[in-house]
Amino acid sequence: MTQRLRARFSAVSVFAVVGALALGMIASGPANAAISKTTLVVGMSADLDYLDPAATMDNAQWKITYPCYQRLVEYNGASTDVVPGLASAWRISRDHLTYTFTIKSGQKFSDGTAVTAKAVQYTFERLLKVAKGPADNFTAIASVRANGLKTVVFVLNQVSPQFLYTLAGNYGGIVNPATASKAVNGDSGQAYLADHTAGSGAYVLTEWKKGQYLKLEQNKFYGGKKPVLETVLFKIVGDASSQRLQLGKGEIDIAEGITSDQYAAVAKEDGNTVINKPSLTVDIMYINSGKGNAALKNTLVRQAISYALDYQGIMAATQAGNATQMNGPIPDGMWGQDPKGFQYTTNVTKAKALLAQAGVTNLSLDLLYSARKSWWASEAQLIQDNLAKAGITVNLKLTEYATARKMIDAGTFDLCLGTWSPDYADPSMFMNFWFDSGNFGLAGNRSFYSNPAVDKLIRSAASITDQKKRTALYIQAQKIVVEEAAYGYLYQMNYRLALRTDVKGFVYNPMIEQIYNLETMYKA
Amino acid sequence: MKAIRQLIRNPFTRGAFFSLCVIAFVGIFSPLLTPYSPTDAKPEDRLLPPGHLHYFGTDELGRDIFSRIIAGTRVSVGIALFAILLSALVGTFIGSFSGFIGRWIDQVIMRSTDVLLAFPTLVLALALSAALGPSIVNAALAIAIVKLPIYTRLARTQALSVSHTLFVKAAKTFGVSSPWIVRRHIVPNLLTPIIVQTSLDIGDAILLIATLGFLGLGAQPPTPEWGAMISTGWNYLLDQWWYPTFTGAAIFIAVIVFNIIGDGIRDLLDPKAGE
Amino acid sequence: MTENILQVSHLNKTFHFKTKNVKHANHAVSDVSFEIKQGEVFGLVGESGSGKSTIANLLMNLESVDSGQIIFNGEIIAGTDSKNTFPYGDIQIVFQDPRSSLDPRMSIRQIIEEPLKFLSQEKRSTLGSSENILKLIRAVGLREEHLDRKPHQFSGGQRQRVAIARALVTQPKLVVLDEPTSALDISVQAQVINLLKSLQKEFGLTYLFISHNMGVVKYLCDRIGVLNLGKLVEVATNEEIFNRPTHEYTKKLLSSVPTMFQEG
Amino acid sequence: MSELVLEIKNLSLSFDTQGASASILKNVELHIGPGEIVGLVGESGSGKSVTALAISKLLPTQITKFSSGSIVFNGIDILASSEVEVAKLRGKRIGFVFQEPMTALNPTMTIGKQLFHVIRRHSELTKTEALAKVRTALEEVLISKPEVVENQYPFQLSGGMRQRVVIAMAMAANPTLLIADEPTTALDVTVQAEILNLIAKLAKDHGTAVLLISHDLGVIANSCSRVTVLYAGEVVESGIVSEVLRKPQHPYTQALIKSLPDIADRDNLLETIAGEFPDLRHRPEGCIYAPRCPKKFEACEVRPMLRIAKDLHSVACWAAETVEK
Amino acid sequence: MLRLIRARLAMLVIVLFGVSVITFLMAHVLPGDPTAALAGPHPSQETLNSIRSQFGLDKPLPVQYFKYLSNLFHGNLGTSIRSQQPITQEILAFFPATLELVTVAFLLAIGIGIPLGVIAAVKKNTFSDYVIRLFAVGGVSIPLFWGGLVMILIFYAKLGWLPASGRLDIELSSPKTITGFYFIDALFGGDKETFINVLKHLVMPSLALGYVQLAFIVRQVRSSMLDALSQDYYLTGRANGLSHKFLVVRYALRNALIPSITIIGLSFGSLLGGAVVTETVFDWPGMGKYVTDSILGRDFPAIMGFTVVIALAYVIINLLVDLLVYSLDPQTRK
Repeated sequence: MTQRLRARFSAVSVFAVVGALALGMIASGPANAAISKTTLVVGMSADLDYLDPAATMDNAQWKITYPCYQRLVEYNGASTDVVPGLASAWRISRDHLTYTFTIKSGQKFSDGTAVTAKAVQYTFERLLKVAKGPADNFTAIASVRANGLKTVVFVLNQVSPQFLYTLAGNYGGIVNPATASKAVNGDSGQAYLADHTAGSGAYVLTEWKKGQYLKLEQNKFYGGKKPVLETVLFKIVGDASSQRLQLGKGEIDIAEGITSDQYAAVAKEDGNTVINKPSLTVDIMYINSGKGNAALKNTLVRQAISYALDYQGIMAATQAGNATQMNGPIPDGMWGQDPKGFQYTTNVTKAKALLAQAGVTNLSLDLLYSARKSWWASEAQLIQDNLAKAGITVNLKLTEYATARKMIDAGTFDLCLGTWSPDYADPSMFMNFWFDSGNFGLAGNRSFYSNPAVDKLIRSAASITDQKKRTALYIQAQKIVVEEAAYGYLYQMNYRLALRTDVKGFVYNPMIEQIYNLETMYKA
Repeated sequence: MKAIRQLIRNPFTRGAFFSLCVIAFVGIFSPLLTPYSPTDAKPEDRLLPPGHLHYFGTDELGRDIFSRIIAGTRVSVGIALFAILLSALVGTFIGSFSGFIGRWIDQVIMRSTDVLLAFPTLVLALALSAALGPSIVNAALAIAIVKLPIYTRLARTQALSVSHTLFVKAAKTFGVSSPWIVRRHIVPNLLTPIIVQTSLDIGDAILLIATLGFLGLGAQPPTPEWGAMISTGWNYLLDQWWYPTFTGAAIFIAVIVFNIIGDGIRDLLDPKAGE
Repeated sequence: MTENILQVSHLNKTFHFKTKNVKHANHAVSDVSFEIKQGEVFGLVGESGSGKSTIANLLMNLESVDSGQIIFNGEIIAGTDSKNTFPYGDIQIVFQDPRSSLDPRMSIRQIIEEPLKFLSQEKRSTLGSSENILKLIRAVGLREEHLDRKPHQFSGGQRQRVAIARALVTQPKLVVLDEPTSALDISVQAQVINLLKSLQKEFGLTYLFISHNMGVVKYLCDRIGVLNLGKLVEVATNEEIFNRPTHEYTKKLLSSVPTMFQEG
Repeated sequence: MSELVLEIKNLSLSFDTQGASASILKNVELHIGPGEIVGLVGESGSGKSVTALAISKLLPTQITKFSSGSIVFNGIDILASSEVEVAKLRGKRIGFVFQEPMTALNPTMTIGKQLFHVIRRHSELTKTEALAKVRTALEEVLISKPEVVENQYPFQLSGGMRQRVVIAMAMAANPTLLIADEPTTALDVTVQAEILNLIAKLAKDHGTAVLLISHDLGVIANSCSRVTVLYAGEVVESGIVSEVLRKPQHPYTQALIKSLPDIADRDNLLETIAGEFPDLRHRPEGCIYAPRCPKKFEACEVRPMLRIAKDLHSVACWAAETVEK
Repeated sequence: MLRLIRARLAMLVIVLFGVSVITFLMAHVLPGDPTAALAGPHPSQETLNSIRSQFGLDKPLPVQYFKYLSNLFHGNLGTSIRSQQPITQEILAFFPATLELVTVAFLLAIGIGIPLGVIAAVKKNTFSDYVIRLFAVGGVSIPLFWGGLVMILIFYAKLGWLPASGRLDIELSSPKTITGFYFIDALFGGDKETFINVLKHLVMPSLALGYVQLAFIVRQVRSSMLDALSQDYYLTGRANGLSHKFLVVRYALRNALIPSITIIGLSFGSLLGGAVVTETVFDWPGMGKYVTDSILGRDFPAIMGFTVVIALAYVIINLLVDLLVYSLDPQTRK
């Protein structure tokens, strides 16, 4: 009796030891299998939300949908120009209000049905009905009509120089009209398209293990050239260090989550390489001259702030130097930029003098930022430090993204950090969004900056199509907004991506950052 | 005093007790002990390895990590203490009234603690500090609320047993009021288990604060809070090992010291665990 | 000769509880009647579960009466027609276990003064005067310097002295002694019994003495009531109970007590 | 005279805790013959229970220090025996009954199982036989419905019933010696009488020697043939019950008996013992009772030996009338 | 027993109601709303309003709450704002992962913690006691996010023994869902490679999480054991000659487990949602990460759904604990 008991007791205590041993034995085998040459694994930092091209406005999700859908027009390699995509050709009416596209033949959706003009009409009508973020880009559309199987006609209600470019954006992806049957509760199939793709692109989303990975496989009916990569896995690896370790072991081919300071070290490691290219993304500070601290209405104060910032220090600390200081709102590489535009330099004495001139003392400002960008914490602390030297107290307000966005929209902040990248290659993306007094809040003018002269200049620039005339108008406007220090023009970032050296064919296009040209990529 | 003497007698708690004294010393005199300003950025000195100028190296903004850890002692440990003491104080009063008065008040309070306990600690703390807005005081409040049901229940159980003692029964025969009984008899007599629980919880609170900081909900930068420091620092583990390592070690030491002391106090005061 | 200080008539108390969904009723006290005269020591004896302590609780207003009446000093203080006012201070109690009847966190002075806290201002100042407290602490055989100590610094017998002082501080008309010596050693028990006896003589106190110890009851009580299972089976004078018990239970109880000098 | 079941000679022990040492027993002498019921009486702190536990070596080993003496049980030197050897005696040759029947039984195991384990431990019985033995063991302690009781848990039984079960366990292996440590203190008088009768009956039926520990002189007087009186860890008096209780020789025994209210005259106060119980951490050199003794004289500064007194019992007092040896 | 279940069901109603009200209020006093984060980089006011009304966020709070309750009554937890998916479906995707992780961690902690607690109690104040307690206290003292990473560095990066993230290598297809527990499903599936791979993925996260629980369990068991060992029945058993080991296991441990189970059991409930950090460090696709993202993204329906499910789990665990105590402690059966 007691012996049996003793046996039972020792069984309990031995359980752990045996278990640990067993696990240890399992553990001693090799940890990971090699990835095949036709499979690409991308490590991303977070899971995605939803993929409906009519709803999503986030480049992170676009990297899934972009290769799964085709657009009427496409960006041409690394350039910001557009070339025929699904549309083999298009015609623009003289008044720039009617666009007629001819659909390329032989293109098929992933279910094998042909891409028709009707599908284009369905896509855009649906997008406008869903009325989410993407619809904001197509407010110019008055109507879209399929004319037979191959022709589709867009009628605009105003001249929109960027219209063609917006069609190349992710939201221009043509959706299979068959998805209409998936609609529930009048959601136009949003729930279905949130975790499915239904396009004519080279790939199809075949599996989405929430929190683990998304799997793309080739669209069997794809009308273009058959891609090399059979399978593309987007694997969620939340921690930057883990991503780096997994990249080093070849467990992932691309690591999106490498932090700024790690790139240099990653590039030096065997088998890894880092792409480092100028981008059109800028990092700026909103200076709330409309609804913020009253002192910020004074141009001298805003100038003082701009002189107080240590641009080189900020770029060194946040981008490890992989950035260029801005000389105005429009970044280098985008037409309309003023190459001779004024650039603020760090000059604390001048900053102090300007403040004295403005008669402002003991200025205390709140600096809003979120954890959305990993470098903002450093940036905010440096700005706090910089402005302190000029005699301005800065209180840091780290706020969650959702809250920060709401506060930006309402204008309840003094200073705020933000990034901006163009949706299409047109300077209006910067000038009209940032400075039009009709665009306060999230819509674009986040400094709540208002200057009737600037309004007039940028509005007329946006209503004409002559690039030369527009450039002239924008340069004129830029001189004013730089002079008046409407924003803190910090820097234009470099796009950096860590990948295995055997990943070939990746083309970086600044207009579709974070998106991979999977159709033409391969592993050597 | 006697308690301290007994604490040091045990080899298990002796080391912890002296470490605690060091932590207290560092916490109280931190402004005098930091060789550099813990908050002034110096981008040109960023990410320097440990050396004779910077014992623990520098961080991504060129701040001295040693100074930040020293200054962080006051923040992390102080706030944890504040949160737990607040929770213990409020919980003791709610719990003792609940236990002594009983009836529907007790029911309501106990069901409320049921509800609070049904939330996972960290998630509740997370949601609360998100709701209150990110600041170290709000994080402390969130932790205090999260820990509240524990103290309420503990105090209630104790109050129930104290209220069945003869001395409370005697007091009732004198016609004294309920608040008097709670204040003069019940609360003083349930201090011992509350103190034990408090000492065990402080370590946990330090970790919670650090975890909230790690998730971006604790102290606002540039406050040198350990959790926030690790949150930034752990991305540097592979190339700048010193950054997260020293900070992590600081948390570990502080928490283990409080835990061992808590265990020791519990052994001393809790007759069940002791002799 | 003397009037009744306490009159208990047809007292009933039933406790209800539920196990396995079956309701049980424990008739802790059923139809108990007795009276205590001014200056007398009345004993209540019985074994566990006999209802002794429940009667003490009812008298002290710690439990409510189901039916029946308690008339104290001419006032109905509990039960039918009671005015729901309790004469705090006029009835005091000493409990069995001096280890738990004194709050370990209070000083002896605080303990002794506590019963005065909620009495009228006038009573508080006269009874709570330091001479009074000193007189009392000496009367129970303790010294002035003991006042500032805590209960744990005292032996069991000394603690019971403190409990007695606390009971007497309000100059009560009736003192309920609920097994005051059961937890004490024989030699200490003798001291406490002596103290109770001399205090009674000195202050002309009236005691309700509850005990299961027949020897102590025999020594201290003038009249004795025997309780069995909530019923008062016999009430008689000391002499009658011990020499001519009438009820069977009383006889059984007496015969069960091991006495020192019986043969066998 | 047949060989003694238990003989304790000159036993002294102390409890050493963190720097402090308290002398708990000093030169204790005790012996029990076969079938004899011996009482051990004293107030709390007198060392009654410690003596009992020492016999079975159940005192906490880390703090207990034996400084002199021997305990011989049936010819076995307990103090010199190993834990394993003593463990073999426990329950088999030495039965134990404790004061609190409320807590002395495992609350989460049925009565039958607990008895079963004890029976199996001390016998070579098969499972079925052992189960049958559980029945008879319960019948032995006069439990009327053993088949019901064996499936019950301790909390379902009254105090008296539980104490019967504890006795059944102690007697299960038919031990030579039964140690009953205040077996009836927690019980009502009527139940106490039943339990004491039961112990006496079992001892008689099985010829078991009993050490009955109590603070109640009445219990001792009724149940024992001989008695040993302990005061502060020392034997002050011992002998035939009737002699010791009727003609106590030691001032402490005398005072103890006189302080009982049972026999006192209602018109006078009880006799009491002056002073307080001694601090065992500083045991005085001389007579342990001297500080409280009314008969104290110079000789008391020397510790008195246990000597044979006038009425043929031993007493440790210089003032007692003793018979020269 | 039925009464116990009935009482727990009543508790479930109270807890669920309380939890839903608190969560709802808390979720809605959170500053910010999900639309601003979802509407794209530069939405117009019209778009923001349109999205807000699509999610019903423009209605008064009580209306929103009662709508929620009525949906809940029909077993519908609503639709996530962030992912547009039914919350029930999302929770079904994330919950088993957490449950698997927590259960394995918990079993490890219990399997190691109870024997250690018993040994520490039996050998109180000896060297073994100190070592065990020090080892255990280390678990609650190491910041998980730090310790986890160090583990990854050693066992993944340096030694290459164990995978660093996820539940399964992504090249392997996940086992057919039967229980949602991968290691059970893989066992049923009969694929040895998958099974071993699943176990490998479990090792680090469950050890890390289990170690945290260990101190708690050791402390609790040690204390209850000391209590049990000081009880009279232990002494009675010794006096009756029962062996020390027998008494420790059959007498003391059983009695010590009764108070321990209640306390340890409740901690399991808390772990369910509290594995946030472990899940973050080891990229474990579970509820902890899900709810953190939901809170930070102001995904009200998801937060509500999560808390309701956890509250449900809490009550169920409570019930299981009660039943366990019921089976161990005869006194609860009277």
